Amino acid sequence: MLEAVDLECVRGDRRLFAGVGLTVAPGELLHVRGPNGSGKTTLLRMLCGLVKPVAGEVRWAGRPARELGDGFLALLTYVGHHNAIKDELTGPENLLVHARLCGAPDDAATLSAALERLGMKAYGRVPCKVLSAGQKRRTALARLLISRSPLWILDEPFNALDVGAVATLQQAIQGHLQRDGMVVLTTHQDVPIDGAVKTLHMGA
Amino acid sequence: MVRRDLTLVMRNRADVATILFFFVIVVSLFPLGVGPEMNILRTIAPGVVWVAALLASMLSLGRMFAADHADGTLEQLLVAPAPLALLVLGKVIAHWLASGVPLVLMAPLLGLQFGLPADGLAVLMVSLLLGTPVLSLVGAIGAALTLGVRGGGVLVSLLVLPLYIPVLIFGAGAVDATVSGLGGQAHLSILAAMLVLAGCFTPWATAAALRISLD
Amino acid sequence: MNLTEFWHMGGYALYVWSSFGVTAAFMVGELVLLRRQRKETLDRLRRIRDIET
Amino acid sequence: MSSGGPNWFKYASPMAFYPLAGRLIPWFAVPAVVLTAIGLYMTFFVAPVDYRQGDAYRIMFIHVPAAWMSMWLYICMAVYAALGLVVRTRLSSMMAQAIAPTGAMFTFIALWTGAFWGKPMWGAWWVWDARLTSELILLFLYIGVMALRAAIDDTRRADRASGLLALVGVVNVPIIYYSVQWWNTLHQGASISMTAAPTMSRIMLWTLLVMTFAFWAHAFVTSLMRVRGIILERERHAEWVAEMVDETK
Repeated sequence: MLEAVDLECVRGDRRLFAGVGLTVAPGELLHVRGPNGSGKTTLLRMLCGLVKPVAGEVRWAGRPARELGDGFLALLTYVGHHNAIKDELTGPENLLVHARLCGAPDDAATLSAALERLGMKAYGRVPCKVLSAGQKRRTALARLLISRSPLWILDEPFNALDVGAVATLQQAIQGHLQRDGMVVLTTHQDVPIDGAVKTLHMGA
Repeated sequence: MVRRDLTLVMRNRADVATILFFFVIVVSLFPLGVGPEMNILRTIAPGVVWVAALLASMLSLGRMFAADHADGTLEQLLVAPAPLALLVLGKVIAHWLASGVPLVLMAPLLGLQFGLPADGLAVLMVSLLLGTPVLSLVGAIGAALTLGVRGGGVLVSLLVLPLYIPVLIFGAGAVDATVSGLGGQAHLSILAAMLVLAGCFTPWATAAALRISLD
Repeated sequence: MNLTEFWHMGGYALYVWSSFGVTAAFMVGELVLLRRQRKETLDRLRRIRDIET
Repeated sequence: MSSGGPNWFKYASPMAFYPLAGRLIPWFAVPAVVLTAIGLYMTFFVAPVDYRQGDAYRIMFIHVPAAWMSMWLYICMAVYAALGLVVRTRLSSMMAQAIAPTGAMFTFIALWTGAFWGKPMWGAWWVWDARLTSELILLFLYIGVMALRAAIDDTRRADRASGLLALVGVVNVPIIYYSVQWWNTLHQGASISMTAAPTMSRIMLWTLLVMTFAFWAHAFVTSLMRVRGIILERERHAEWVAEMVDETK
C-alpha cells in the first residue's frame, strides 16, 4: 500500500507544492490531474525516490521508502516522459536491458510476447532510431508487460499512442489492477478505466 | 550493464576512433613544436604521452552520462533495484574499454616515435593500463556532477584535472624511472594502489553525484 | 631604524613591499567589496519590495 | 571556527543566524585589525634581521599564515559542505559557499608572496617547489568548486553538487600533496624547499602566530559578512527579509 504524507517540493526558490498527501491501496488507480507546471511530474518522480522532498515522506506499507531503499525500487516500474530506450539498440535488446535491471524474466519468449501485444513484433530487428514516436512509446510501454512489480508509476503514458495502442495499454492497466496492482498516472486524455479510480488535483 | 554499453559503443564506432585520433595527433604535435632532436624527445616522451592520454580520456567523459540522461535511460538506472554504485562501475568499465584501452594499445607506437627504449615502452603500457581506469573512475564523478549544466564540457576539465595530477605524476614517473634505469616498480605499485582506492570509493561518489544531478 | 633604511628593507624593498601591498590590497579589497555588495542587495530588495507593494 | 559557532540547532535557521552573524562581526573585526597591527609591528621592528636573507625573509610572516589559512579554510569548507549534504541544513551549505572566496584569496596571496619571496632567495619567480605546487593545485580546487556552483542555477542542487566536489577535493588534498612531494624529491632532490625556513627564534614564532590569528579573524569577518549577503539573497521572499529591509532605510 503506497502512502505519502504532506509532501513539499521547492524548485529553485519557488514552492511547487506543499502538504500533498495520497494513499493508493492494492487494486486502485490514482489519477493525478492538474494544469501544466503544477508539479505533477515532480510528484511522480518524488514517489519513485528520484526527487527528495523538502518536507513530508513517502511510505510503503507503513515504512518510509527511504529506509527500504532498493527494496522499494524493486516494487515499482516507472515510465516517464522520456522513453528510456537506446536508439542504437533494437526493441528486444532495449527490453532485455530493462528486464535485467529490474530482475524481470528476460527469456526471448516473454520479451517477444510483450512486444507482440503492442504490435511491435515486426520491428524486432530494426534499431529504434528508425521507429516513429508512437512505436518508440510502445516499446517503452512493453516494459510494463514483462515487469512483475505491483506499483506502476506512469507519466503521460497515452500520449503519442494511436487508438489501438491506447486500447492495449488500457487492458494492461485493468489487468494489473485486477491482480491487486497499483497505478499512479498522469494523463490529459480521458481514458475510461473501470475499477477503483481516485483522483488527486494538483495546483488547484 | 557493461555488455549493454559495449554493444552501444560498437554501434557507434566513430566515437572510439575520434578519441584515438585525438590522442595520436596531440602526441605527434610535440615533436613539431619541440624540434626533432631525439634526446630531448626521449626525455619528454613519458610526460607527453601521459598528458595526451589524460586529455583524450577527459574528452570522452562528457559522453559517459549525457546520452543516457537525454533519452531517460539514466533515470531508469536510478529507479532500478540494483545498487547504483555497481551500475556506475559497469558504465565506467565500458567507458574505460572504449577510451582507455585503445590508448594503451596505441601508446607503444607513439613511444617509438619518441625513440623510447623497449623496456620504457613496456612500462608505458603497464602504467597506462593501471592509470587510465583511474582516470575514468575519477572522471565519472566530474561527468556526473556537470550533467546538464551549461558549459559542462569545459567545466568537467576544470573539476577533474587537479584530481588527475597524482596519476600523471606517477604514470609519467614510472616510465621516466625505468628509462633512466632506476626501475619504475615503486611508481607502478602506487598506481595500482590508486586504482584500488579509486575503484572502491569513486563509484559511491559518482552515484551520489548522479542523484544530486537528477534531483 | 630611520625611515629611509626602513623603506629600503635591506635592498629587498620591491619584494617585501609588493607582497605586503598585495596582501593588504586583497584583504581590504575583499571587505570593501562585501560592504558594497551588501548595500546593493539591500537596495535591490528595497526596489523589488516597492514594486510589489 | 566550525566547532562552536553557528551550528547550535537554534541558530541553524538562516533567520535566527542572520542577526547573530551581525552581532559577531564587530567581535571579530576589532581583533582582526588589532592583531594585524601588532603582527606588522612585530614583523618589521621586533623580528631580527636574518643573517642570510636580510629583510626579505619578512615576507614569510604573511606567506606561511596565508598558506596555512588556505589549507584550513578548504577543510572548513569541506566540513560545512559535509554538514550541508548529510544534515541537509541549508545554512551549512551557505557557510561553505561563503568561505570559498576567502580561501581562494588566501591561496592566491600565498602563491604571490611565495613567488616574491622566491625571487630574492633563489633568484627565480616561480620554483617548482613541492609546497608551492600543491598550493597552486589547491587554487585549482577552489576555482573548480566555485565554478561548479556558478554554473548551476538551482541553488539547492548547486549547494549539493559543489559540496560533494569539496568533499572529493578534501580527500585528494593529502594525496596530491604527497605525490607532489614525491615528484619534487624525485626531480630536484630535497635541497630547495620552503620548509627549510630559517631556524625559528621564539620571536619569529610569535609573530607568525599573531599574524595567523589576524588572518583567522579576517576570515571570520569576511565569511560572516558574505553569508549574511547569501542569506539575504536566498531568503528574499521571506517576510522577515522584507521587514528587515524596511528597518535599514
